[in-house]
Amino acid sequence: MTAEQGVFLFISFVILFSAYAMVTRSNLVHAALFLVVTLFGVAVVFVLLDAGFLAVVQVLVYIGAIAILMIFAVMLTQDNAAKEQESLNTNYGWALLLSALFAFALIVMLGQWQDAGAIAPALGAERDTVVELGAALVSPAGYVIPFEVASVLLLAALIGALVVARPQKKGM
Amino acid sequence: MQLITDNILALILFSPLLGGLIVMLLPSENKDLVRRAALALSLIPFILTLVAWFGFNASPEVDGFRFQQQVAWYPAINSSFHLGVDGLSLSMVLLTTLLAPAAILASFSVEEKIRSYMALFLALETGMLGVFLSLDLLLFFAFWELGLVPMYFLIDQWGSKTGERELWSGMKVSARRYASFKFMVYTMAGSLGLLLAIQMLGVVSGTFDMLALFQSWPGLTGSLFGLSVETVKAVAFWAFAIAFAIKVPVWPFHTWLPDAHTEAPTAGSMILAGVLLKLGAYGFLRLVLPLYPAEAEQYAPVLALLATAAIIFGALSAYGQTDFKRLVAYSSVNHMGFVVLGIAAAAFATGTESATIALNGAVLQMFNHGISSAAMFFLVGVIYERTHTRDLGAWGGLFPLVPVFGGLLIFSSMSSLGLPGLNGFVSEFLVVRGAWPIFTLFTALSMIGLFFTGAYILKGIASTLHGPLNEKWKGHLTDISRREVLVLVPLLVLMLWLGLWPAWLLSVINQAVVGLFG
Amino acid sequence: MIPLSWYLYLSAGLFGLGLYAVLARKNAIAILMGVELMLNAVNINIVAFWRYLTPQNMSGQAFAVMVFAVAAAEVAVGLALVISVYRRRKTVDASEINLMKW
Amino acid sequence: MTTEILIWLIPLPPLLAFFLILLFTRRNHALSHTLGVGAAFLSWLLGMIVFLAAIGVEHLGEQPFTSSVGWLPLGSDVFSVGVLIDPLSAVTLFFVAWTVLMIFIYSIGYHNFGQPKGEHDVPGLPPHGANQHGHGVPSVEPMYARFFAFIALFAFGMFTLVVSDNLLTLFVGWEIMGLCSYLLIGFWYAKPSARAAAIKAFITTRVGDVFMLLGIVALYAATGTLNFRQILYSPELLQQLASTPSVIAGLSAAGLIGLLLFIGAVGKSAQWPLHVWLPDAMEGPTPVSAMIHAATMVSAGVYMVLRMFPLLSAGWEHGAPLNTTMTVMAFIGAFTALFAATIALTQKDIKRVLAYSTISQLGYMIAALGIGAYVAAAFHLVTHAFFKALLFLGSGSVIHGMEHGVLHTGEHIDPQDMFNMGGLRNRMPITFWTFLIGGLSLSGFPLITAGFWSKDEILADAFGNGHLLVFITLAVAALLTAFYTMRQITLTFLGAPRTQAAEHASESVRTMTAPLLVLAVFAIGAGWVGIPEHFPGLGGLLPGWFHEFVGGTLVANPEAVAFSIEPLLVSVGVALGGLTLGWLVYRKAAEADPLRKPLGAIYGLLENKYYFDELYDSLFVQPAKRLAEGFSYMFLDRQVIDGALHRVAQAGLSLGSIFRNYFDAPVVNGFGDLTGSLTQSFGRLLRKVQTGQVQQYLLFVALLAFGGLFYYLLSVLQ
Amino acid sequence: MIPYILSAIVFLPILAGAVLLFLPARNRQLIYRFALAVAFLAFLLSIVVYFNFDAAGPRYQFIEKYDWLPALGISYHVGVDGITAPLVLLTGVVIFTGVIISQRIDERPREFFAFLFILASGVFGVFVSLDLFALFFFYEIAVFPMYLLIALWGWKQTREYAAMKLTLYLFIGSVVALVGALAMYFASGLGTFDMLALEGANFSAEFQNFWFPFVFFGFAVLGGIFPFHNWSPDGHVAAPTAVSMFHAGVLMKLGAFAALRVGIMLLPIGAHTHLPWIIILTLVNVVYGAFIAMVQTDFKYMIGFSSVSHMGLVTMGFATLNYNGLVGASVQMVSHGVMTALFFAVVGMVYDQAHTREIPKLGGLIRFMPFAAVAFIIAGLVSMGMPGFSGFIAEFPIFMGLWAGGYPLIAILAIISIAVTAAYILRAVSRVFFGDLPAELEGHVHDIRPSEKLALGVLCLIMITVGVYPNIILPMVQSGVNAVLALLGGA
Repeated sequence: MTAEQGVFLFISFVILFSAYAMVTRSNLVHAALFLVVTLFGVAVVFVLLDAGFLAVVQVLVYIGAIAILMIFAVMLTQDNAAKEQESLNTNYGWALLLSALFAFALIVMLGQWQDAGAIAPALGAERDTVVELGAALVSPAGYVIPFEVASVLLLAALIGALVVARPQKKGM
Repeated sequence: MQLITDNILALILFSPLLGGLIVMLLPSENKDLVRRAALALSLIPFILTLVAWFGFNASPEVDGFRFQQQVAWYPAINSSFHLGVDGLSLSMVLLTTLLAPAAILASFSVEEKIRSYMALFLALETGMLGVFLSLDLLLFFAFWELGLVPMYFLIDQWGSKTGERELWSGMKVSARRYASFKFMVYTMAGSLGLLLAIQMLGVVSGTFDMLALFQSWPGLTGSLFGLSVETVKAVAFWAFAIAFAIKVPVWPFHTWLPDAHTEAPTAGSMILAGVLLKLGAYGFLRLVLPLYPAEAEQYAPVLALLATAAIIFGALSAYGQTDFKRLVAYSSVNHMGFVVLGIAAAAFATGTESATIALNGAVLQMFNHGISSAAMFFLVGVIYERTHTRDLGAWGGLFPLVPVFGGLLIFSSMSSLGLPGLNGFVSEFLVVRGAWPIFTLFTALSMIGLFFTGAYILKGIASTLHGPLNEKWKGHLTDISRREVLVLVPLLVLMLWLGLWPAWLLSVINQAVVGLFG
Repeated sequence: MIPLSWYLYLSAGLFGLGLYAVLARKNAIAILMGVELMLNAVNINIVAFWRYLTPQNMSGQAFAVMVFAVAAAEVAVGLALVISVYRRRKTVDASEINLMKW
Repeated sequence: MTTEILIWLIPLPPLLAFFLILLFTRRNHALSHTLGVGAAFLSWLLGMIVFLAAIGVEHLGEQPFTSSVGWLPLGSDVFSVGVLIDPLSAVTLFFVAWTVLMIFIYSIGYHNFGQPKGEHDVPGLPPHGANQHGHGVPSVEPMYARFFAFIALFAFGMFTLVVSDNLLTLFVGWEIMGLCSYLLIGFWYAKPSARAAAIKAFITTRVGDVFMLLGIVALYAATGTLNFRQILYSPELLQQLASTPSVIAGLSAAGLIGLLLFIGAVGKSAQWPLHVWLPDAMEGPTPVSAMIHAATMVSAGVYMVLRMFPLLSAGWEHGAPLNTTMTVMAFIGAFTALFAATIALTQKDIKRVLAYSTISQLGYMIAALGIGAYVAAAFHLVTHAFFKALLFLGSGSVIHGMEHGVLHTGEHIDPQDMFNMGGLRNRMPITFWTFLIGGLSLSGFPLITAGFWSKDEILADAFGNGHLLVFITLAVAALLTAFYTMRQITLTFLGAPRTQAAEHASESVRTMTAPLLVLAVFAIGAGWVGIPEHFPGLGGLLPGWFHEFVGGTLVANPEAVAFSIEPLLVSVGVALGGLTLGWLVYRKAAEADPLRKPLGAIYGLLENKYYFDELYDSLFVQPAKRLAEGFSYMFLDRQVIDGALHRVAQAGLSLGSIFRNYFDAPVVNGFGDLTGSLTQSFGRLLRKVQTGQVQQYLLFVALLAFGGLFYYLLSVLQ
Repeated sequence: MIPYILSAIVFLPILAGAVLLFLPARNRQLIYRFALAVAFLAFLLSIVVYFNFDAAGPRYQFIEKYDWLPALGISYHVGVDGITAPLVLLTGVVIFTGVIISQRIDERPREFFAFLFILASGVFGVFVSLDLFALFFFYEIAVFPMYLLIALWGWKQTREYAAMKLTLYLFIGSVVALVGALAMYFASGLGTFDMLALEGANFSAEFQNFWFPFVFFGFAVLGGIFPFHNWSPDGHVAAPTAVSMFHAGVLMKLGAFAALRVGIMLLPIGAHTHLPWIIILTLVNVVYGAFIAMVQTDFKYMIGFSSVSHMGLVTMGFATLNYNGLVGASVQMVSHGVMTALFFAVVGMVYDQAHTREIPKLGGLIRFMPFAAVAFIIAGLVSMGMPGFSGFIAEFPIFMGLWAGGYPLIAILAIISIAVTAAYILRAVSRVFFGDLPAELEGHVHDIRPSEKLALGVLCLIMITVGVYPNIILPMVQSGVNAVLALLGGA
């Protein structure tokens, strides 16, 4: 069992490490690559949590789509992607203070929470979460409404993105 | 002889002041005479202290204050001239009387207005001793404030000549004036609350005698000035705490310290770091914990938080310096943070074993930091006198030119870094040990500070001694002189001795700690 | 077994980093990346809670899926905005984009 | 009793030597090294006596030699420190005493005692060599005396660490060694690279040390003592530690303490991710490298883990699934073993290769402990100490010979680059043969070498207890080890000389070669004391004395893993395979590394150590600097706090002037002014907030949003 | 008991003043010597009075009483109690040092000294007289020469304006007080102005509540109470050095003391009714005086406002109406008198040599007049209430009085002034005496004369002695205060 712990420790080390790297690297391309590593790590965490489907989605949607999109955007918006420039704005001090305090606060509060040490209940071997998820998403008893809303949202987003990003014509 | 042993404390207290007056009477032309006389006079209290030290019975059975003496002073408001020591104050007195001669010897290189310089120095010693010795609240405050004045003039008159500091909207003042002013006004403003609280105590309990107050005040109940006593006590507690916190200094009240240390003359910084900062911590131990046990316990976490901040940010800021003296100054913030952490822990869990250990550590740390920081400041002063710069970038590779100095610098740096086998480690270990079960999170966080301690110490050494030799010093740099070595020797010996055999000091401290808070 | 708290610590850290990126990075894209980090942290939390506290019903995962959708939308629009802003002002520096100044 | 007194005396001679040399005999080389070597010899003598006494005792584990004195009066009781010799410390003492003595002797020759002073030599730089009738000869080290002082102190630290009976004094020795490593790595302090390396070493290990300090403190707080016997030999105490939860949810107290202590070991023994300092430590003189890598410092980490093994493994009994701490250990150890071995493949510098091999071997030991192979780890610690010391001293001798050649020919080449060597076996035979023995031992050449037995035992353990993942990783690492060892030997000694210097290299002086021979003996023989019982053929000849003896350190002497043939075959296979492969690849190697082409990009990756240095620099060092200077000092202190103070001062002044205007001028008028100025400033204030910068708005929003949270936090804290 | 000593003290100066007018105007040396001799004599007498006062003895000592206008019940009735004895000494000190400092007066010194002595007589008279009428009489004698002294010998720019302003304030104040006094006289029905008698006449509560403000403010104006303080800074600045010393050092005490003597002691109920709100005015005095002093660039203005602030402490102490407050206030009167006298003396010396009082234009003077500098620094420490000096001894009980009287808030606010005081004193010290001398002052600045050193030395000595050994003054102050408390409690 504790091999699992080992894996978790390692992967969370990787996640935080690369996330930290993503935040601190001034070179955006590197940052994006580190982002990919982070996302992948999260996917592994999902696996550890017996949420295989989510893990797959994570890989497909995030790494496959979003991260790549990011990288494209970087390429598009930067004259030469490797250019190093001052990466932090003027009030990074406050930002650092704030976010550090925030994480600190969360951790302290977790320390206060008594059943933080809870252990995962066994997931019946016969259960197939993927099927259940699918059922839950489309069954009227489940989450079909939010599901639809989400799809509409995606559609809207798609159109919006097109409209916004369309090159300007003269006279417009 | 009988006379001496009976009034030993009074003698210890006033002999420096008298010495100062004597120095003032000497002819100012004859500088050497003035220096030697000052040194000799400053040795008197040290010897007296040794007498007291060996006459002091450290066995755990006897507790309470020794060598007490009481004279009517201000009967109109029931305040008397009441002196006495226990292990706590005695160790501090020893530190003071030990550092004073060292500092005076260190300032033999001062040339201008040497007479008033020495006189002020001796007066300063009396001021500090008074705080440690007095058992009367009013007296305590009197000496507390008196100590400021000589220091102010030492910084303002003999401080570093160069340097400017921008206040606001481009308004500039000379650095030493800024520093001395900040030091004086900040500390005075800080102790106003203390003053008020002391007056209030005096009015409420009709006496300023600590021993009496320890009995009556903590147990007091009912209501005062239309407020519940608890509220009044809480406010008074903060008044005390802030006054002492500024002196220690606890983050975020610490910004006067780097300025003052940086601008003060070498010996000034030695005393400032060596003894003056201890006054604050001593105040916490002597007054806050006994007078406000409940409040202290209630607010200890806040104190611990600030202490941790002091440890971390002190170390970080020290690491961020390019000015060697400022770096050492910030190291004081870092080290005193551990003292306060220990005190806070003890306050939070009074009576437990951890609390005792934490207090032992805190007091020991006070002593250790006194020694090592004094040594560090002195060494910085030595190199400053020779190169007239404090900029770490301006040196480099000086080791071959000043081998002895280099060795001494590394040695005392290691002591201040808390290298096991030297004094600093024992106390830091004890504090951390004591604080861990009580404030686990803060203790863990304080390790960041401990880590950066290493970083800045090495930065100091590396950019002074190591690396390729900066050619421009070749031939302009003489190694540390015999007199300067003489200043350091007692300190270094103590560092090693305390590291190898802390018991001789710790037994005295421990006995006091057990007696007071056990 | 891995206790729940480990996941929570992890996501707390991740969230903090993301927050820092959002607040402190100049580049708008970097900010979007920060948002992604925060969303992921949230997701970890959701799924972890689902797994440890309510494994019987699928609400946790379902929510996670929603978050995915939202994230996708957010990125699409966000990047589109960045691109168009870049077209107009030739910069993606958030501290120079101050159209909202009165 | 007498033995105890001797134990107390063991660390003292070097300390004495340190002070004597620094204070009095700085100027006199001969006297200084006499003092140094003499001290080392005294300690060695005492050590041997104690060792013999120790192996004479039946069941040393139950009643070891101990003695202690009160040190810190704390509250009612007294914290006491003392010495302890039990089987583990006995064997450690044995190899430490030997290696240290050898290194001391070696240093005399290495620093060219008796050679003339160099014309251009300055303290702080390695000697440039002197010019003696016409051609260059090596010149004596300018800081000769100081070197002996430092290594003496180093020895003191190590002996203290070994004989101490509690974690605190162990930590004392630990840190003193840290200091010495700093001083010695930076021995040639005028070289910026050396200075950087020294600082890097100290800081990186300090990362581990602060955690270790926490661990010690936590242990002390939890048990009220730091004495090994009191903690490690009371199973109920350990059980209780293992069962009580710690502040970090999901970890038992024992687990937390164990992890903290282990991080300390990670720093000292240069395990991933804190391994970066060790290769740079090569900046120091070679004896130092040997000292740090083989004999003392890095072993100290493993030694500490061995010491605390009962605590680390608390709650775990043989055959059961590993607990968290051990999992982490096994993982890090195995990973490091492989990781470092891969890097070692591509290094050019003869010493760096050894450095990485050290990291990898230490990984072995840690991994062994992680899977509970206590004795095997200890065994490998001992053997490794001997053959690695041998290798380092050998490499030093090689470099020395090369330098000699360089001085002779006046070539400008790096005498440490293996691709400048070749064919040295004829020029320096003793060095060659001893080095060969060391190399074979390192790569675990079957049956004769010590390395084989210890490695084999680890692999057998991993296999026997079914930790296949670990087993495979270690096996692969072993293969690589054998490979790069052979690569090194081939490039250095075999084939034809690649440079003038290599041709004119000369055998080192006797003070250097003698230690090599002595160590070579151990590199072979040290293994025979630990041949498993049931080993076919050899098993009977020499009983597995080591196992019995060291196993006795634990309360329950762990039974040796049953003999099985697969791991044996594997270890033999990888060893021989690696060696032959290495020879095949490199026997015709020219200037360029034949692996470069086939490996391609990976080669670059390995050559640059997976870019860990660059990564750490940009991820930790630079941000730390920024945090320190920009945030903590400039922003917090200068801007926020001092700013606030100045505001107060300003406010006071303006208050005064406001009063004044208010009273000097007619009331209404003054009032008008006041209100006017007030409204203005208020407006200005508001305008500041409205910058139109998104992130600033965000900041405000976040501040407000989290205000409540922080409030809650504070209430929680109180 | 030495007979007639008080009369001697009171009339010696005025007689000497008369004699002075007959001395040859040319012979400055003679005039100065004579004045000095007289001042010294007065000083000696005051010392005699001080040290012969028996703290354990009766409340009033050295009593003399003669009928004056028996028809109106006016009598010449003098005596000192524990509160006035130190004040008499203070007056003696100030007149002595003041004369020494005035040696530099070169325009019509004869008249100057004459008026100065008249002023002195008035002050002595007020302190010792136990008869209400006599008190007013001497009060006017003390106030009127002030006009001439400032208007004739003052600082050219503002002397007329300042003199006029000052005189108006004070006369109006005294008139208001006089009305109150007459009211008392008639209401008591005892037909006497003798205050000891009037203390016995227990006036009705309404009467006291109505008349107390008149009397109190009437005198307190001279004590510089807010909002009637404006005259004092202008007056100090305009006045010549010795007069400033006298004015700030003694005259303002006159006001405070009279307010206590006539207002509080004769109308205790009124005091109890009104002081709780009056104390707020005194608070304003303390704090805002300090703040304004901080922003002054004129050396003398700074000192002027500082004494406004410190006098606020005196009245505040009286207003607490309890033991600690009164003790503190009484000591503060002496302490501040000495301190501010020294301040003005040094300022005068600086001005005489540098011919400017602009703080930014000064600097580095300590190298030329070290003694004056050190004296000024000591006075500065006193004024920032540094322990070991008289200021601490005085201020500490005042604050205790505030606590005991149940004004914690006032105490907290008032204490701010200490920090502010420290700020401006340090600023002045380091700007004026430290740093380096401005070019235009080169060669203009010399050390001060031995006699002046003597004067400063005496003042410093008093401040330090009181600070280190408060018992030298406390017992008698206590005795006086206890008497006052008896009256208050009796009411």
